[in-house]
Amino acid sequence: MADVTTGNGAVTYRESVAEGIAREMRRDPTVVCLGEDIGAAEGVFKTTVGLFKEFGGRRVWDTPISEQAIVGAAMGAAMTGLRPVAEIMFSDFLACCWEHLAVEIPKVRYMTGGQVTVPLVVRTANGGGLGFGAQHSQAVENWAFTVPGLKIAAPSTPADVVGMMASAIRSDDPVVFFEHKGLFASKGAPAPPDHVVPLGQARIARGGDDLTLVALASTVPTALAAAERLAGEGISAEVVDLRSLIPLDMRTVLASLERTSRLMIVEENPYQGGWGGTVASIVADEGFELLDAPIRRVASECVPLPFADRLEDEVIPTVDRVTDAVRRLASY
Amino acid sequence: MADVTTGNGAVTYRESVAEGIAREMRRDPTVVCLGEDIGAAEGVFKTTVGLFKEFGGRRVWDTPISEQAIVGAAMGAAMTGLRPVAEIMFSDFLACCWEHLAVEIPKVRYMTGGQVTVPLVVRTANGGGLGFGAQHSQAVENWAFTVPGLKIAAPSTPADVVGMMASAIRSDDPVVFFEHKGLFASKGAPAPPDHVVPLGQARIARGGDDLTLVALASTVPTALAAAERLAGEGISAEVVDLRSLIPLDMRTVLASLERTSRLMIVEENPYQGGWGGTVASIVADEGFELLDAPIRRVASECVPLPFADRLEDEVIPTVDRVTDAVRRLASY
Amino acid sequence: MTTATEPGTLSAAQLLDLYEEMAVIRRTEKAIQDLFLAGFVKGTTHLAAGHEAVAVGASAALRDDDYVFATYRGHHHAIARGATPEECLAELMSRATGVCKAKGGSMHLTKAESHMLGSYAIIGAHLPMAAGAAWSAMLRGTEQVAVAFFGDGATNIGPFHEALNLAAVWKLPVIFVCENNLYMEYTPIASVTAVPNPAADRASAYGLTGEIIDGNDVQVVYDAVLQAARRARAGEGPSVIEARTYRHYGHSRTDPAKYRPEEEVAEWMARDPLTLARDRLTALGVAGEEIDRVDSRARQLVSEAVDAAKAAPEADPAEALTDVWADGSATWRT
Amino acid sequence: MTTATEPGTLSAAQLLDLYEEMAVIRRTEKAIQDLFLAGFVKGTTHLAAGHEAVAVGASAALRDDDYVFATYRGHHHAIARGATPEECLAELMSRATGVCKAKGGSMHLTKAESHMLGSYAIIGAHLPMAAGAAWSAMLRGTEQVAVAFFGDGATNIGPFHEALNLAAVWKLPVIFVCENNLYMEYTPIASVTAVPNPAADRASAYGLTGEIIDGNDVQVVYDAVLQAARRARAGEGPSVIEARTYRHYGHSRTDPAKYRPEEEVAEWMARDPLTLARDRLTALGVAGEEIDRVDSRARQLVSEAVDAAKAAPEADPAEALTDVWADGSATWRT
Ligand SMILES: Cc1ncc(C[n+]2csc(CCOP(=O)(O)OP(=O)(O)O)c2C)c(N)n1
Ligand SMILES: Cc1ncc(C[n+]2csc(CCOP(=O)(O)OP(=O)(O)O)c2C)c(N)n1
Ligand SMILES: [Mg+2]
Ligand SMILES: [Mg+2]
Repeated sequence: MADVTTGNGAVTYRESVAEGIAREMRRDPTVVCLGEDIGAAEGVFKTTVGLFKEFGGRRVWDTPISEQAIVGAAMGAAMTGLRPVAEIMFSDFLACCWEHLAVEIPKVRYMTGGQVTVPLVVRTANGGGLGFGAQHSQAVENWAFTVPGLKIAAPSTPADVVGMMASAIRSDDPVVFFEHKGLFASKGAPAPPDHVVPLGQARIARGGDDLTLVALASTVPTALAAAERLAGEGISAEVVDLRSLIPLDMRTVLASLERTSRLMIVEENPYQGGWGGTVASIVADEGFELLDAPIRRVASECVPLPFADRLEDEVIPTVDRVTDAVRRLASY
Repeated sequence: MADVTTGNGAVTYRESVAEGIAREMRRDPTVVCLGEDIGAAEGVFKTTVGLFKEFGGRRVWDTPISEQAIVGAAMGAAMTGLRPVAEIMFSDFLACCWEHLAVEIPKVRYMTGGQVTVPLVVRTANGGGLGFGAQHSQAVENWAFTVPGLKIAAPSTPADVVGMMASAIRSDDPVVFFEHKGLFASKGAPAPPDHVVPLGQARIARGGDDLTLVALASTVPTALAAAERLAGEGISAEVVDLRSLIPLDMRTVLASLERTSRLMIVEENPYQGGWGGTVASIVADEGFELLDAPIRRVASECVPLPFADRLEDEVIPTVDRVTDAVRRLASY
Repeated sequence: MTTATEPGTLSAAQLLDLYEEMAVIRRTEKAIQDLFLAGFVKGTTHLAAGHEAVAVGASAALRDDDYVFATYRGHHHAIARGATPEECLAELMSRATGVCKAKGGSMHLTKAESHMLGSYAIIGAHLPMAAGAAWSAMLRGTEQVAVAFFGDGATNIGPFHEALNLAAVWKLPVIFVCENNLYMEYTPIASVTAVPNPAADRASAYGLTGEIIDGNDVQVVYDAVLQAARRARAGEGPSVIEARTYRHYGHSRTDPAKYRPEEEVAEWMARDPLTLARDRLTALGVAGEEIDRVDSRARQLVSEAVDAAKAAPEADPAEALTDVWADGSATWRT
Repeated sequence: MTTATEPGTLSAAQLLDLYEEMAVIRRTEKAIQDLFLAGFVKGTTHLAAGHEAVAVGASAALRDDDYVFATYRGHHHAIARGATPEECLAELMSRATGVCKAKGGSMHLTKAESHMLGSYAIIGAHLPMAAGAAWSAMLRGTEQVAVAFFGDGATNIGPFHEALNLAAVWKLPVIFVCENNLYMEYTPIASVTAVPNPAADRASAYGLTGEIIDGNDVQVVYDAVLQAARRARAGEGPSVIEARTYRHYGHSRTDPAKYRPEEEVAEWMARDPLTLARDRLTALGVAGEEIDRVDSRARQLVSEAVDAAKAAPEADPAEALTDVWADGSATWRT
């Protein structure tokens, strides 16, 4: 996966995670962290570096391997005055606490007629491209997308990590915060002080006229790289970074289509049941008259993630695949 | 939910579940059942009536409340010579064993390079409309749809229940078999002897020329009732019963659109992340030139399921909502 | 709520209060059964008649600001923690005045303002939540305690294990109260559980001691929970209490519970928590007429609650699209 | 595989065979570490060096048709159950000749044809699977046994609890073997577990007896598993064995394991399973040169395996779209 470097002063996506959490922990004493190996060990992805040192064991808690207890306890704590930030190490393990995430947390406010509020964040390392195999590489943002009542953040740049973490932790609604494993080493401009990026506001990552590429997290750099290549061929692609799936900023997507009339969605989750299906269906309904060409989706193949690099590249959207698909769509 | 009665000799959807399982258990001694209260108690939905009596405790096993153990044990048994049929009482509880269902069962064949085969069925009562509230009413066929490697059956008639159960149990691939709670009391023609309905073949439930309604399970009778009403208004709607989501029979959908040029998808799962998004996106790509109008989806609202009938009717697709939506689409 | 300070020291007046609460719950459950059969209550119900002493005894031993988490069989806990029979009945009858605006229903009765933080319908789910509430109380330094009530069947599911381990490791002020009524739905618990006392026999797996108590004796429940709460507040960590009890109705809806041996039913009916409490009151010198007065007051209260709930307006369909998010809306896209 | 029939009766020749298997595993793990650092192995690895006696001792005590389920730290089990070092190395080096066609990788080594039914990377997931395989064996009347190997950290997750209860209630022929290496990743297991012996101290919660054994002594492991397997085949149900052991490398990849106290490391290194086996062999009168010969044979075998794996063709990208379904395809729609 391509690193996006922006010269001097650039920070990594990885360190921005810890930075984003630390900023909120400084602001608000009710913010507490829990998860496996997040304390003294500072996280298996080194995304909680410095937190234990700065905030100590009463704010940063190591847990047993008990995903249901982690997320369930976070829920109980969120209902009673804390703002827990729970780490689920790999997003694949969301499956282990899916009941709490899909059936408890997003429903309790509604089913109690608004009596309770659940301000929590579940952070997790999502996605493939690192050769971790079928059970540690899934892009499962579409799992969360099937569940009304969860907000879903998936930043693609270091500054967005910090700014969206602020929004997520301050949110009175539960937020699933997808950190992309393939982006941890990537670099970008650091977030300015007090940086807050609201959830639900897409970003035009690159302007263009011929065609709109809608992307999220890891597929943003992929789409940008494809757009860069295509620019050399005279194809001008606009790249929309959705940033969050819920709230979903369709206004920005539809506005872009008013100019480009062509839509390609680039998503890492599998084609079947991917979030791009919902985006496509909204456009095929509300944006039908804007379209000059079929809607295309470049998504992962409908298979588990294979281990070997060369096989994984066949499954996950790559710059090559996106570029090819855009060429075909542009000439439709 | 409307019962579909077909006069004398009609059987219920509910009794067809037990009939379908019994037929396979008679054929094949390696078919075994496990689940909560499925034995002497004959199932909380009475969908295993007669099995314990006919096949005894060595073929029909009552389990503790341990969904992970139920589905995990079914997997181990399926890998070693049995064809287990596991009941997960309410489909909401698939969340409790989501790890086994989403991350183990559908991946093990692939990640072992084809070394193992997992011929199992997970049966579950799906869907709303009965006032069971937020945690016992979800339509979660879209959860399964996010996971490559699972076949997904969701019959809408008693005969299909039997015929698709035969295919599911005989399948060497894992199948999630959604039985719709709202259809249990509905009636239809009994399945003929040796009835087998292959997975992945949609059915034209009603022919029509003006517009195609794609439906599944509970929304098939809803779409049929709407089509019946609309016929009186001179609108001829074709109703396609998908029957299974994986394999997904897009050929039948696209063929229907060649004649009707208008598509409406009627699904019970929520709009966000619903299976209809994927169907719509395929049509918006491959069927783009067939379309004379926007693609519309009537799905559940993006909220948890409320308890009160009058509220639930606001959330789930009803005949009224479908009829209204079709009228608007037909006059586009 | 009437609270004694030492185990075994409930006065006659206090006990009579608890008796009255139990009587109110019993009448409410009976009313719900009737309303269900008459078609006023839709969906399903899981009546707790027979379990009253657990809820009432435990509740009396707790502070008002302690947290309670219950199951789909949770009417008794909601009422014991301050929900009125009227708002519960209204909920079940799909009225706008329901305690959850008729969005929750029988399985989700919740009264957050009195710290009754919900009834959950997925077995075991709320045990980690209670641990989390206890963790929160510990971190906020409030000396609040959290209690999770759950069934015998719940002891075989994963979250039971994870919650107890986490609570023990973190020494959380949480009390796990198992209402062992001998059945998980229609199946005798012994046939699906590897130990005879599903909760108590497992406490040692978390370095805890498990206590088995008579869940039908309100005084006994009160004492056990009082001591557990005291330990919790003193920083001594979680407790496991297994309260043996019995349900008077079937598992849910119209289940006639034919799978239970007649003698077993008879034995437990003779040990009705209301009868046991009445015996205790009599032993403390409370006159039969006084108890009867309390009984008719309970009957009266519930019958008025039924009338009021029936008379209340139906739930407003517009409510279907509110309360998803903290801003009150259900908006998920622009 | 060499199988004695009674505990404690392994002959010198048999023990030498087991020593050789352990040496092969040790060399393989060392090779993998080197190949990882040299960039030949991608993704991640969890080396089992130090755990060899558990895999080899257990395997020798099992029938060839008994089922084995392992974790992401499973190289030793794969090799002990018949996968060759070459096909394992090829797998890790993304070669077409990998034991899983390079689709699984380090965490998923599987050799189904010899009943090694897989390595699973989600903690706890395979315990219910092993119970299911045992259930299947029981129903098919084959007297096969299933064994699940798992770490100390796995004892705190839900499926551990559910699997042990189900296995005990159904009296399944399954053996739960915990490889307690004192750490879950970088965290000492004691700091997140409510009991000192994470598996053994919990056996009683399922009506079972837990056994704590020296997991570094291949003879001890052999004996314990032999007896557990015998009980299982006799219909006496599941066993819980907690084998204390230690890993020689860090948790995964390049983890230098700095969180472990030096004395602890030194103490365990002195108890290297290969050293202990060598001592036993010497005590049985086997000459040092004979053991050295076995050692160099192991070294030779692994070094040839490395060469062969390196020389093998890379995995074929076309394989990415096969093996989803039993018909070999990945087709999900028409
Ligand atoms: C995870 C899960 N599995 C199954 C059910 C269905 N179910 C509802 S109540 C019940 C029995 C529970 O028994 P127990 O815990 O003893 O409580 P009781 O009903 O006796 O109060 C079952 C199996 C459920 N709600 N959740
Ligand atoms: C459900 C789940 N949670 C977390 C992880 C991440 N993880 C991988 S190994 C490991 C530690 C396991 O420790 P233990 O069970 O003692 O086995 P060991 O690695 O020591 O052999 C963790 C937390 C995982 N794979 N699965
Ligand atoms: Mg019970
Ligand atoms: Mg360990």
